[in-house]
Amino acid sequence: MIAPQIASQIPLALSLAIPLAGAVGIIAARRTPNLREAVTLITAGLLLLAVWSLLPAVLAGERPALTLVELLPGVAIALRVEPLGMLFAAVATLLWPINSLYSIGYMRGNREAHQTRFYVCFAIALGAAIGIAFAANLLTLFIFYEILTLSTYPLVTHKGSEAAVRAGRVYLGILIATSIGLLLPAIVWTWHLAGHLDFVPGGLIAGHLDGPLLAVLLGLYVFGIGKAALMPMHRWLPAAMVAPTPVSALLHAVAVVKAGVFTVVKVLVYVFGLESLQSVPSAQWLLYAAGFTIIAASLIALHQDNLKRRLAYSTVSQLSYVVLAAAILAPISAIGAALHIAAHAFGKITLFFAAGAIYTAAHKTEISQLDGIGRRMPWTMGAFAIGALSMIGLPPAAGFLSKWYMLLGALETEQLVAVAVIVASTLLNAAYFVPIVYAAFFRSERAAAGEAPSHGEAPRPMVIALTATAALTLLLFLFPEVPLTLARQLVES
Amino acid sequence: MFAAACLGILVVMALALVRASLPGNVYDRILAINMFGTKTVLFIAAYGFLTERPDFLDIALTYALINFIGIIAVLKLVERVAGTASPETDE
Amino acid sequence: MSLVLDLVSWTMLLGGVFLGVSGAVGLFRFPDFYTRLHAAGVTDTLCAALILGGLMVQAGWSLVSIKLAFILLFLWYTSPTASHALAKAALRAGLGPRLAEKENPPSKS
Amino acid sequence: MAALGLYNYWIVIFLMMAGFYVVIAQGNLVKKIVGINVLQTSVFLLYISMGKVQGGTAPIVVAGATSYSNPLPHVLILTAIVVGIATTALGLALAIRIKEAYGTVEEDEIHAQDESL
Amino acid sequence: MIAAHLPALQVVVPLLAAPICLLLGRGRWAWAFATAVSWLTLAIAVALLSQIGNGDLPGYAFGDWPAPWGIEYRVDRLSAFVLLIVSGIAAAILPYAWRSVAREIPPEQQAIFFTALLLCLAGLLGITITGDAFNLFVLLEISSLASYTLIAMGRDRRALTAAYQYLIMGTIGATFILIGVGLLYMLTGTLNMADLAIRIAPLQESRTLHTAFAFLVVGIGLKLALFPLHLWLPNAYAYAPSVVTAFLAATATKVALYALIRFLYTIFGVAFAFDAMLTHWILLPLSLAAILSASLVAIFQDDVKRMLAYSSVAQIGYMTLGLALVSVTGLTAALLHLFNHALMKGALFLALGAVAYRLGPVRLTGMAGLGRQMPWTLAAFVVGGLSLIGVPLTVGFVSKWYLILAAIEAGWWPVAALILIASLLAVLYIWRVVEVAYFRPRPAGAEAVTEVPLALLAPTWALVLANLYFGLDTRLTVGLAETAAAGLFAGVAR
Amino acid sequence: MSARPVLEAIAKLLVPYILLFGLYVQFHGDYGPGGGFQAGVIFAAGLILYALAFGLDKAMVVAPPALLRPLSALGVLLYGGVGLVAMLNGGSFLGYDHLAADPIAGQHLGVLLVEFGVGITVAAVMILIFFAFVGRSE
Amino acid sequence: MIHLLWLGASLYGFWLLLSGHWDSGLLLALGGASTALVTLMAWRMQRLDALSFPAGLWRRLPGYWAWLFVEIIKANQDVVRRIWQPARFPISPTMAWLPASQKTDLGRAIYANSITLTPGTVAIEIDERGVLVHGLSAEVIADLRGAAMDRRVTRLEDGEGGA
Amino acid sequence: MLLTLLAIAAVAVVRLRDLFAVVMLAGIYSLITAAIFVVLDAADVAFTEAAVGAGIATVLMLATLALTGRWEAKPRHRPLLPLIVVTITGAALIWGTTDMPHFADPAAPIHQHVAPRYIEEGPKEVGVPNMVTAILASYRGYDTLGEVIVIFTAGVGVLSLLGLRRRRSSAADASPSTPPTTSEEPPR
Ligand code: NA
Ligand code: NA
Repeated sequence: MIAPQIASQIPLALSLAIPLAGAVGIIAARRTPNLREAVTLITAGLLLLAVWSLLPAVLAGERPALTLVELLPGVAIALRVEPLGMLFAAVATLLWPINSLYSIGYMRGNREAHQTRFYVCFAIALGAAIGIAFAANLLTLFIFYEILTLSTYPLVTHKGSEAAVRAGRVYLGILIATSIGLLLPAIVWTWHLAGHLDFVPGGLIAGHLDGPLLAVLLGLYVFGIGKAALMPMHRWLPAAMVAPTPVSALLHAVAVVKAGVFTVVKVLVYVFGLESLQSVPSAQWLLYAAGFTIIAASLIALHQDNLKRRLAYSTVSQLSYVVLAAAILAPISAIGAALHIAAHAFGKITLFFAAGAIYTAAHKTEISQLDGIGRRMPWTMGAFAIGALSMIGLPPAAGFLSKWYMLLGALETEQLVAVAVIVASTLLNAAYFVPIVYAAFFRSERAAAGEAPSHGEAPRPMVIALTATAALTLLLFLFPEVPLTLARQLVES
Repeated sequence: MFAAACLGILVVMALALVRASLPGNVYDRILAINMFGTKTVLFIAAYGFLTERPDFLDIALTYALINFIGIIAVLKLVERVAGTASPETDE
Repeated sequence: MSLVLDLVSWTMLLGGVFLGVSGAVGLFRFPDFYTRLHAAGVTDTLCAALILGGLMVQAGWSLVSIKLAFILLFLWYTSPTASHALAKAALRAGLGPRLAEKENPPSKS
Repeated sequence: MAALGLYNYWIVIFLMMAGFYVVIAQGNLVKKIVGINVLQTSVFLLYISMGKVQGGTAPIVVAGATSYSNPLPHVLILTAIVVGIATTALGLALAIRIKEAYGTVEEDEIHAQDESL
Repeated sequence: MIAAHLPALQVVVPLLAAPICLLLGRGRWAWAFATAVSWLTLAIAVALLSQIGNGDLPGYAFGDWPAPWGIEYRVDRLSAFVLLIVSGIAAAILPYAWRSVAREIPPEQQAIFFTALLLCLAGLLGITITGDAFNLFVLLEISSLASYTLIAMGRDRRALTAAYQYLIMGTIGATFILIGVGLLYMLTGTLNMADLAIRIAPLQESRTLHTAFAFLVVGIGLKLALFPLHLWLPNAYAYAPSVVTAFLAATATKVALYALIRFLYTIFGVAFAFDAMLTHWILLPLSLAAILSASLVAIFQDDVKRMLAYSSVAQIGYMTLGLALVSVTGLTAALLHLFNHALMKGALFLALGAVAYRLGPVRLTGMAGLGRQMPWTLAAFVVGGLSLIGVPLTVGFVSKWYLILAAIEAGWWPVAALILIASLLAVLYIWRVVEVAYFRPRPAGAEAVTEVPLALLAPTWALVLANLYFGLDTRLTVGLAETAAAGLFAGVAR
Repeated sequence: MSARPVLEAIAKLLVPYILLFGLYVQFHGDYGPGGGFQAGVIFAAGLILYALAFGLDKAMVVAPPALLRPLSALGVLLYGGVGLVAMLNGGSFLGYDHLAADPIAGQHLGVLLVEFGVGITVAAVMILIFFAFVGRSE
Repeated sequence: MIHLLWLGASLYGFWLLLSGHWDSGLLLALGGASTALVTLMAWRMQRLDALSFPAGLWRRLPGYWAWLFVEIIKANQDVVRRIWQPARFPISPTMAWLPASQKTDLGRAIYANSITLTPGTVAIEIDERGVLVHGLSAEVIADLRGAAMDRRVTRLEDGEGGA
Repeated sequence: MLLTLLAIAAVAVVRLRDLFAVVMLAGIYSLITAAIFVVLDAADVAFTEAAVGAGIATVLMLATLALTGRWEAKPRHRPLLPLIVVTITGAALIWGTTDMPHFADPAAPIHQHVAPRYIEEGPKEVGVPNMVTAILASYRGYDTLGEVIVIFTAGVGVLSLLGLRRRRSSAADASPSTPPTTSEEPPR
């Protein structure tokens, strides 16, 4: 029986080792850009293989595990693959090669500086995301969570301008402050209550704590996980919009915010346990907080003219769907939450890729400048439209699926507030996405004085990448078996 | 008797000390302090007899020595320090 | 015999103390530094001699007496040296004596 | 009676505090060292007072003595005196170097110079 | 045969090596000799630690005079632990001193420098190992006088005023300790710590004992730089030579804390120190004030060494906070942080010393763009900084973990929160350096700087790796700290 | 003619006796008040008097710093050496009983040597410190 | 050399008188060693200064002391009177240069110290021209002008009458 | 009586601003203390205090004053905080004395434990009539080694700070400084 366990441990270990090795390799190849980029792509590919090779076993019900080191009694750095983590890791590793391809086009197209640092940090960030996905306990999760924060800081401040540095401070300030100030005490408290930190199906602290204190602990966790961008901890996300587009893609789709909501769901499911939360009325506040964030962020998004900022507030709002779905506390809505992690990832990365492509090809950043651009950049704006559909939650995009499950859960548990939020926000989503698509395809171009628009599509790698992610959005809607299975395992276990 | 002598010497010491503590010029102080020192020597010697421990005389001898060296050092260095004016005169 | 010695020694001790007190009083009574110097330095010598002598009489012919003698000798060597150095330093520092009459100006010609 | 038995200690405490006051209240670096000396010397006095035994004599064997004062405080204070002079020497040496570097040994003036940097 | 004498040799070796070091005269030889001695000292500490595996060692009686009459050395888990820290830091720092001292100390003073360093080391080791209250005072003064000398050797003239200020406050502290020890002796007739513990027990109501206690705590508090008695520390650390800063920051206050623990737990006993004297109610606010105020002040320092010095004041607050929690966990946290902070501050100050080796006095602005030019040095600084913040995988995490746990155990939620807020402040001041060094370009016209020699990097990284190693493998430190803490609480440590 | 004839004459006369008195105090500490520390200070005081009377330069010829520096270390080493020898002879550090066949003789020898070590270091250091202070001011 | 031998002998005598432990071989030996050390140092000092002690000085000194002691007692009486009864015995501070006939520094030093030892007079300066003396009263200065002390000191110095 | 003298000297030290006088009075303070030590049977300590406190320390302080100047500046602010600190400290000590064994009480615990062996066995065990020497050099010989090291450390420290002046080639050091012209006392 030992053999299969070791067999699954090897890819598990590799999925941490590959990004690290990739980072080292990128540094080693820093003198020759072609080789460097090749290393990035190879690393991304290998990681994809390693992580996805775990998928069959997980689907079959196995839970590969690996303990790296035991820090303190009951506190180890250990990995354990469970369905939700598998889903997150699968999505992230799937998007990395695409994002890398896109990055290469973007970085070269815009002649960015510090490219080596960029790719190295990217690789480390991916490794950290995998670590978060596979963390077997809160401490391991916390460590990789912090590594992710630190490794993405140089990406956020990549431009090195004063504005970038200021944004970087906000980014780091909020994420570090919340994680150390709220999340860490929550973890220590948990350890104090339970004597260990391992994720346990049914809830690590189930039975150790109830009443208002439970709500307090919940608050520490949910607000402590700043990456989930629940208001008022969301400010870092719009601030980070100064970063290059591939970074935004990384933040919004591949790793960072996903890591945030993933952690929230994981904590709700494995630390508190949905059932034990249901028994505590005061834990209900989370639902309202998430609902408020969804609506408020959508309203703000409506008023943004800057495309990336609008996308950013859209993300804030969409993330809270995940939180909301989990906070409904019905198993079926938890499935929705898990699905939405994947759905939003594919949709939002498409949108960002499109925004970046517009910037690279047309040097446009504002929505009001986009009239008629769909005709010059049909692939880009087509993909954008698909992404927007997913955000709104319309078929045939993946977003529909996850919202559907959420709605089912809300109805099942008679959470009318949740129902109302979902419906209202869907309208709002439509209100801020549809006009963009409309303008791009159906308005005529407005030529600025003395400047004849002459651009076409963005560089080839970028277009390929955004087409691929748009396709994935559709594919996820059409073939949702794998994520659905994983999500079901999550609530059944 | 030794006690009376000790007491008498103490009185002298006290007077000298008071003189040294009063405002006045530095040489008067040195003078008083020198007197205090020699009287201390005598006090120790007499006190040794009072308590029947005449081996204290080594201490008395040391006092005399230290007193002398102290005064010489004071004078040697007062030459140099006397030159530094009082801050009040500067103002 | 011992009574005689005691009497002698006591007289000497008392005399010594008296001289000491006199010197101390002189410190207060005399008008300027140089005259006070006479009061102090002078009584130092005989005062010490009387007190230590009185003790010597008590100790008789012994090593203790010899040590007392050493102390006295030492004081007699050092005391005037100190007084002299003190006066010299005072004069050099510009502390002028208050004189009854100018017989011979203190400043070097 | 209690007051009488402790009177000595009270004077010693007064002296200690006089020295302590000089150390912490005076701005002249040399005078502070003097204060430390007074403080420490008074502490020595406290120790030696503890060692005194009524009717005892100096702890050196002598014919006819029946009771000696406690020699241990004496030993401790011998060591403490040495520590004291060591500190004094080092403190004064520092004061000299500070005077050479700043041209003053007054705390306020030194602070003023450092802050104007 | 040697094994039985190890407790004595632990101190006597560096103590007697110091005059030999002075005799050697030449800086190079003095360095080589001092380094060899420091390694030998570390070997002795390790040997003592391994001897202790089977329980406390018997006391070592100097001059063959049995305990209350003669002076004895006592090695238990706690003292062996601290001996290991002090000698380990010395052994790491002396190799570093080769290049650093050559740069910062004039040649004719180098032998004196190493002599003083050995004296300081011997004094600190002695304080740790001695079982005699007065002997502690003597050794404290040896280490203090040597520290004043070492600090005054800094190149900035403010080193002189810093040393002077330290001398004054240190001497007041030592005098208070002297008063305290004197009163204890007056009450009990003994100076031996174990004997004192026994004889103090029935005197709980004595006002004299209370006074002695107060003087000892304040006196040690001065040496410990316990807020608000810390005023000497920032300048002393900021202007001392690099090696000295690293050595003192990593050891001196730790040993003072050790002394405080000794007096509170071993001599006075938990019941008296906390239940009767309520020491924790004094320590608690002071510790929190130290942690917060010093961290805040650190953020606004432009001189990086001063910044770390203020951080030290804050870190001392963490340690005393551990004591103030009055629990086995709290004490464990204090002991852990005692060890861990030595490693992190040692590493940080060595890294900073390496920067100073190239740049001279280290201003924040002067570090712009250094991340590329001195990658190894700055990486060391970053890891040390992470440790200071308390990031997992570093030692800093381990001690903070226990500290927060102790606060939660005691139900003191606000305290736990304050600890974390202070950690955030640490993030801020460490981050300022990181941002400048890595994300600012080297100013135009600034001289090109290259990485420092291996002789400086290797010791720095040795400490950095220790930060990581003991952050991962906590068996030794947590094990020792927990058993020592439990022992102290049970009152059976000695 | 000397500028300070009185002081010089008196110093010249007294200094040898002061030095000898210091040594007397050194070696009679067993019997009466005194010992290495007091002796060292008195010995140093003698030389300080000499320096005050004749100047620092001459004093530095009589007691060369090049000699005092190693002496200050040697006193410590003598003290520690006695301790180590006792240790090598089977006692603990400073266990004088083991310095001679007869414990009392061993104690006596130990105390004598150790006090001598104290005296050497104290005298050497005190003179050095004085030289350093006065040297700075001249 | 002879002088050093004398010095050594007197130093050893000093040791014996201080010690009193004449039965302890160890202390006698240590005394010898100490004397040797101090004599060695005295020899080093000897080479540095110009002072020399006239050979016959020690022989003639006791007689001089006896005379001086009487002078001191007389003078003490005078000063004490002036302290306690200033009305009857007023002071009249006086300062004067007096000639000094001594040839050596040592002689002048003895003269100066004798003046100072004698109550009512203090020697302030001493150089080639003589001695600057401060007197408590004009009388004591006048007494000194009689030069009895000057002659005695000079005789002490060289064994002859002196000027 | 002697304690009263001490108090006079202490007050003078606090109040005077002529550092020269302060230093001399501090020397006197030591000397009086030493005399008290004699009265309290601490002959060895008196010996040392006189030689060190009154002798060496005073000489060093004077040598320092020669360089740093004689007058202390006028205090600029009211020393309120120091006064409070001193008062509290003093009060704590006074409070502590109220439970103290009385002065010179032979039954005090300090005389019951440890010390008797030094007094009774010391002369036999160590063979030295002076018990202070016996304890100093033998029973607590290790402390004394520490004491020597302390002195050694101070020597090392002072040398590092002040160094030693190179000897001048000409051995003439006889010239006293020129007579200064400034007045002796600060005008009141
Ligand atoms: Na006269
Ligand atoms: Na002695």
